[in-house]
Amino acid sequence: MMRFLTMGGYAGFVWPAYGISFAGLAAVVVLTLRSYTRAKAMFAAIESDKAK
Amino acid sequence: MGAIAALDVQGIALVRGDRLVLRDLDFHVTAGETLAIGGPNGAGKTSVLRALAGFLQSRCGSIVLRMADGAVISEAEERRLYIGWLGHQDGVKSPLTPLEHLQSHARFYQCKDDIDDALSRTGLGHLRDLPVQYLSAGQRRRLALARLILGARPLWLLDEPFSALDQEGKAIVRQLAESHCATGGMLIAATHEPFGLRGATIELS
Amino acid sequence: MFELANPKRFMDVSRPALPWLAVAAAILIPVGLYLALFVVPPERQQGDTVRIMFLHVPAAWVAMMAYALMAVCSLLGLVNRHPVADVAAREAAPLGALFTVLALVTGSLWGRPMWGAWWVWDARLTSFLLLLFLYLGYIALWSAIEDETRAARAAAILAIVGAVNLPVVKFSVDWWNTLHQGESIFRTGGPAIASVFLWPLFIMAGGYTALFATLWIIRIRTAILQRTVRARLGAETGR
Amino acid sequence: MSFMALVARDMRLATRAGGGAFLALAFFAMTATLVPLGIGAELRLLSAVAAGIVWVCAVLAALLSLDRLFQADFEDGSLDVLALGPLPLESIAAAKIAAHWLVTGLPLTIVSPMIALLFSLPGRGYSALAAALAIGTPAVSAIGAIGASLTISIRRGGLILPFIVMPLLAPIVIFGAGAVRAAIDGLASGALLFLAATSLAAVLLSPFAAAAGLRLNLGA
Repeated sequence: MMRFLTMGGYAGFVWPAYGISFAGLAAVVVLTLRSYTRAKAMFAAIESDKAK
Repeated sequence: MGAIAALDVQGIALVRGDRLVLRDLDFHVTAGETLAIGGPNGAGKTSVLRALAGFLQSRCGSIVLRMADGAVISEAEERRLYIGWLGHQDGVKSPLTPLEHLQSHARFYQCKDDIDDALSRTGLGHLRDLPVQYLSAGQRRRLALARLILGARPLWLLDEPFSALDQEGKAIVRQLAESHCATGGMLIAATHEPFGLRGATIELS
Repeated sequence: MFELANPKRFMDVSRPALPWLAVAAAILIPVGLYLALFVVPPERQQGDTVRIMFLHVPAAWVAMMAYALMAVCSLLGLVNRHPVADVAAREAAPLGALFTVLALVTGSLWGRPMWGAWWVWDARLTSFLLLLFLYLGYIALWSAIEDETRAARAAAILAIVGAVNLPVVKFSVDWWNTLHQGESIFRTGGPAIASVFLWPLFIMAGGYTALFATLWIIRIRTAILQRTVRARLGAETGR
Repeated sequence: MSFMALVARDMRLATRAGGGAFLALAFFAMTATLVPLGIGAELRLLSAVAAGIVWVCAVLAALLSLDRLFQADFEDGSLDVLALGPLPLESIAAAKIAAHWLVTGLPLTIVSPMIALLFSLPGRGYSALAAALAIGTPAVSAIGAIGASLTISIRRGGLILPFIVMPLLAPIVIFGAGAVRAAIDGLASGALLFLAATSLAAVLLSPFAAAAGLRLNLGA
């Protein structure tokens, strides 16, 4: 297990690479989904207004 | 360049930016006549002129120029060589003099360069060598008019030709329009002031 | 507002595709990560730093693919003025830029132990830096022009000119790099690496591609919804 | 004929008071003199970076005066008159690129050996520098013109123009500076040939992209 964590001495490079990649992708997924749901909500609001 | 006979515009729809400016516009102008396009600001007067000039493409409908010899021109690329343009702005450069403007225009348009005639007919003879930056707005407008005459194009498209002109200047415009139409030319203008010549007017809502 | 061409067809077609792509990404990426971190042995020369390759190569691949898609959509948008193509090109750019940044960061981290420096003007990294500037230039041009249709067509021309130029840029950077021949960890001659590394690489690349496709379609749908809402509001207020 | 008339007009406008011509030269000389102030006066170091520095300063100087290439005519309405002339938009773009090169690229090339003197460029480098700049600066005007046509409607287009064309100019700088260094080291590196090929392609293709940019702005 220890060998896994130290990554053969390169932990300082492997883990940041994975961390940054994960953070970057997670951020864009969250942002994209949030704006998508917000747009859908506004669209639904407009639709219901029109329906009334 | 052959003489023009008529201009047929059928069912054009114009979009500028994301805005539908106008749709289903039809009109017909024959040689020797004028067409005045009226309407409030933003009604699309300038857009119609820019569509005729080929700058703005209409999504539908057709713009057809019929020649005296029966030929038919429907492509904007070809039609542009028959068009004399007087835009909303004068298109003049401050550091150059009227003489330099007209000389380079004559060489660029490859037309006869009887510059003195153009200058005298627009009352700019005495300002021939004065850089444009010292000219008044009315005088710059007349320089644009002089360039229009020099180009000797049969189909004139004028955007507010009377703007920035005093009474004398307006008289010059009417005189030029009259002689232009008398020689078989055609004139379409976005304006509210009548030319007092044979022709129609349309109002854009 | 004049609804140029109703993008309804795209909305109908893309709706069923979304879950499949999302599931593909959600499966491929974790599997790829597991293989990359636990199964793959350390490489002879590079040791464990080779595990960064499974992040760098897929990100670089998606970064290039996104620009190609952007250029194709730009061409479609320019030639037959299809508004969905404009929106698709516009929404691909930020994603492409992000994957380019990820490629640059992971590339720099991967090379650091051997080069002894955080940034080395290695041919591949330099090409991706220039690609990033192409993306940022494209995005800047979009935001600088107010009128949306004019912005769309100006950006489309830039994307196409950029795409035509990319091979020349790539060639000139490679040629330039041969002058200061640093040992490049990125073998240009294709993956001459053991097959045990290949499979996780393909899986990760597939996962990244599926993720990109999912996000791209969601962003296009969002943009279309926003544009429709804006149009409705605009119509009501008689703008 | 029309092409020469437009080139002559643009050159006259550029060289008249307020024209962009001499600004580019002044910018070139100014940035080139700033560099040693930053790097230090150590001649051996300066001569090593001379080729690259002179090239980068020349490219920036050329880009500086490009944002008004089409914008000036677009804003005052003369582009409409030009577009209705006998020349198609592609030739108009080509004529403006030629005029811009004659007014900025060419003077930069002529002045460059003197500027390189400030960096004590090795002897063999001067002719190579002038040759490389003469071949490369037309491409800078051409590619920059594409950027200029796309940023016509942006008020402060001058700032974004270098930014969007910078990646496209990388090959020109790489091969241009590379050719000079190769001449200094006496290596036959073919850089000049690559530069010529890239520059020729840029000069031939750019008018079409620039014309597309003009067309979209005329119709907006």
